[in-house]
Amino acid sequence: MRTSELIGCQVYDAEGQAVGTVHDLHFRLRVQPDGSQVCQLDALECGGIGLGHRLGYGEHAMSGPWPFPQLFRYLARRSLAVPWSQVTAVNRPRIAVSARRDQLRPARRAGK
Amino acid sequence: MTRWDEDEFTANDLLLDRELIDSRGMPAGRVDDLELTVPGPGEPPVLTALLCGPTAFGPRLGGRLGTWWQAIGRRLRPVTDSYPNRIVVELVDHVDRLEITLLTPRENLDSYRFRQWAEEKVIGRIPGSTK
Amino acid sequence: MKAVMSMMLGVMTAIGGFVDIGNLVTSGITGARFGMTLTWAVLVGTLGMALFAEMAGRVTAVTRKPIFHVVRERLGVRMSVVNAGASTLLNVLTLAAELGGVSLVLQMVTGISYLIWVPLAGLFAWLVIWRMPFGWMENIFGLLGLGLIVFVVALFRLPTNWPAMWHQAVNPGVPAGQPAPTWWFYAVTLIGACIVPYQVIFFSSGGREEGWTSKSMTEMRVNAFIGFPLGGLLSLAIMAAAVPVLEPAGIQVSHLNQVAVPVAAALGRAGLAIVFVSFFAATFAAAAESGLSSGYSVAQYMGWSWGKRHPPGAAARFHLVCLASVIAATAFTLTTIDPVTVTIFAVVLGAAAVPLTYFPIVIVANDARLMGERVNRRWANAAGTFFMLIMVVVSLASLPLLLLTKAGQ
Amino acid sequence: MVSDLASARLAAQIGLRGRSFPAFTDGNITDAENDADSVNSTFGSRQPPDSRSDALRQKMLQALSDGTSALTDLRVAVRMDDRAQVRKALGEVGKSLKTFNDLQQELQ
Repeated sequence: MRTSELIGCQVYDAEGQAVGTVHDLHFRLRVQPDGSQVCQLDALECGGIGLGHRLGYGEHAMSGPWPFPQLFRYLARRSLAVPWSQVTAVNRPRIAVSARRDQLRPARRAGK
Repeated sequence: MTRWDEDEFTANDLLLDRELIDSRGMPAGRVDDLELTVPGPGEPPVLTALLCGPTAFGPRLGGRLGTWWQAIGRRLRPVTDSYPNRIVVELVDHVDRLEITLLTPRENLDSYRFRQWAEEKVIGRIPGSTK
Repeated sequence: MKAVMSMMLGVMTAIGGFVDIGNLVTSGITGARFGMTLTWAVLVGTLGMALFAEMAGRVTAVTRKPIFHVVRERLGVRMSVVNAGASTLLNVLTLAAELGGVSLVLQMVTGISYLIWVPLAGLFAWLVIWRMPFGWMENIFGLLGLGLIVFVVALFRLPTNWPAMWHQAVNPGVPAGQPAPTWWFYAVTLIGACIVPYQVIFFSSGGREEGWTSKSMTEMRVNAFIGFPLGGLLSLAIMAAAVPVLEPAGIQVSHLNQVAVPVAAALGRAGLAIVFVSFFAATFAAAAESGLSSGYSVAQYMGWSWGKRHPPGAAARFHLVCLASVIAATAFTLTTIDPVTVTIFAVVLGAAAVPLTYFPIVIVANDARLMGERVNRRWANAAGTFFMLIMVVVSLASLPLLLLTKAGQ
Repeated sequence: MVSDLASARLAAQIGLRGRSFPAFTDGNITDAENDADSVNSTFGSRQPPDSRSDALRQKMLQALSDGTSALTDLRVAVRMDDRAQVRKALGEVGKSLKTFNDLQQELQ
């Protein structure tokens, strides 16, 4: 599987409601029982517009210049994180998840 | 083992479109796509390789330009296999916010046909190309 | 002592390198037609260039990433293909204008048609790209370009009406009898001639070629904040020299050699000879730089090895792009299309394209995780945002004005 | 056209005073001549709307063709490096400039 097969897909929740478009993939490093390390796909970040995140405005390390932080944080406010464990089917361009839209957390960085 | 500067990150933050630097400090391409593999049933996919070259770049670009690029890339491949150049994660030395360094010189990677063609057929034939 | 000398050299080459065919043509035209009423446009353009270059240079020095690395990493593969493509086409158009300029200078000197010189100019520009060490290229042509100071000298020998020119400069407005859209159009061309995308691409990629690090910050800032504004002053001198000589006679500049006439009137053959050398150096250096910049943009976007610090064989695809650009630009200039017209189009389209590269640089300069303590300070952001608003307005106005005024007729 | 005539005149005057190189003077005058020539042919191909403007057009055409030939004379004289001829041609260019200035006032 490649990232290009996931990024850009439409995500639909358990009730068939659209959650958003996948704009980024969230990874986490895990140490295996045998001591080796893997880089695991943790969640899909979905939302209307991924540009703000792309430019780095999801995080608070980005401070200026006016009006970009405000603008992009506003655009990214609906970004949601879909945990991979809740993904039930990937059929590009559709991804189905088992959770309901209102059960999903906001994408990690927007809230931090 | 690969050294990661962060243990939680996103593809756009650290991986996609980053520059690859080989063990001698030479640019070795950009990360055009990532290869994820599901290790076993029910387990989440893990990163197994960085993908480079036109057949990885084309689909990411999308649209007609992407298809076109991919088609050229396929023509330039030595074999009919259209799978992009893979750099397995084991070859990655260090990943930080600036760049990705590799454990091997770029000559050991699957070479790009276009680079070879440019080196051997065009630039290499002009006097003074090797200083 | 050595450090001071090298800094002086840097400033002098930055001054000489600032002026290219765009500045020569637009300053000459506007001085003869509008007096000093467009001084503000050169000031805006020069300050913008200094800010933009400083930011790009700082990002490159700290992150070791020149401009198109930053563009692709920040904007992603899809959005940045537009930037890289547009910038490369623009570089080729600029290269065509510069090659036309080099050839026109040779025509001025020899009287032999510029078309004969175009292929030779292309060939030599390519040879410089191919073999000449980076530092030589910058220093030789930058220093020869400093000869443009004769325009300043000429101003003191001409019947210059300083108070009247000062009055025009500080009270800008459309001169009587001139159409307002045309005045605004030329304001855009002057801004575009000062902030040329290829110069920023070249400045930041050149920083990598010369191995800038965070320690090179002072040198880089001196170049951007002293060298470029002094270069802008030379542009103003070219504009001002046209005022006492060409404007009263009702001469409208439409050829490059008319720009040199005020110096001949003031200083005679010696002055004219210096003008020839400095025009040649300014346009020729710009030709090599814009050719290199095409290679820089494409290679950085694609992640190919690039630059003059490698032997050409080790950066083959980069040199292939440079070579293709030189060939395309030479062929374009050989179509006998008027180089002055090409120049006008190149600077206007360049002005329109500035936000494409400026925007990502501002963003990265604000990223504390990459920039550390070198992140944009408040003043840099205030100036940067203000300037971005100006460039967005310029960018939006440029194409309508180009069509409305039929390229400044 | 006024600009072309003035530009050529200025270049020739600077050349006469020995403050310029022959190729440079020649280049300036040749450019002016070429530009004047193209103004001439563009104007000649326009159709006048009525008879009053036709009279004006005739006058204009005459002035344009006089100006262009004055420029040609000037260029030839400069190329031959004949100072007396250059001065004479400069006189013609000056006259032509005056005609255009008068015409301009008439139009206003």
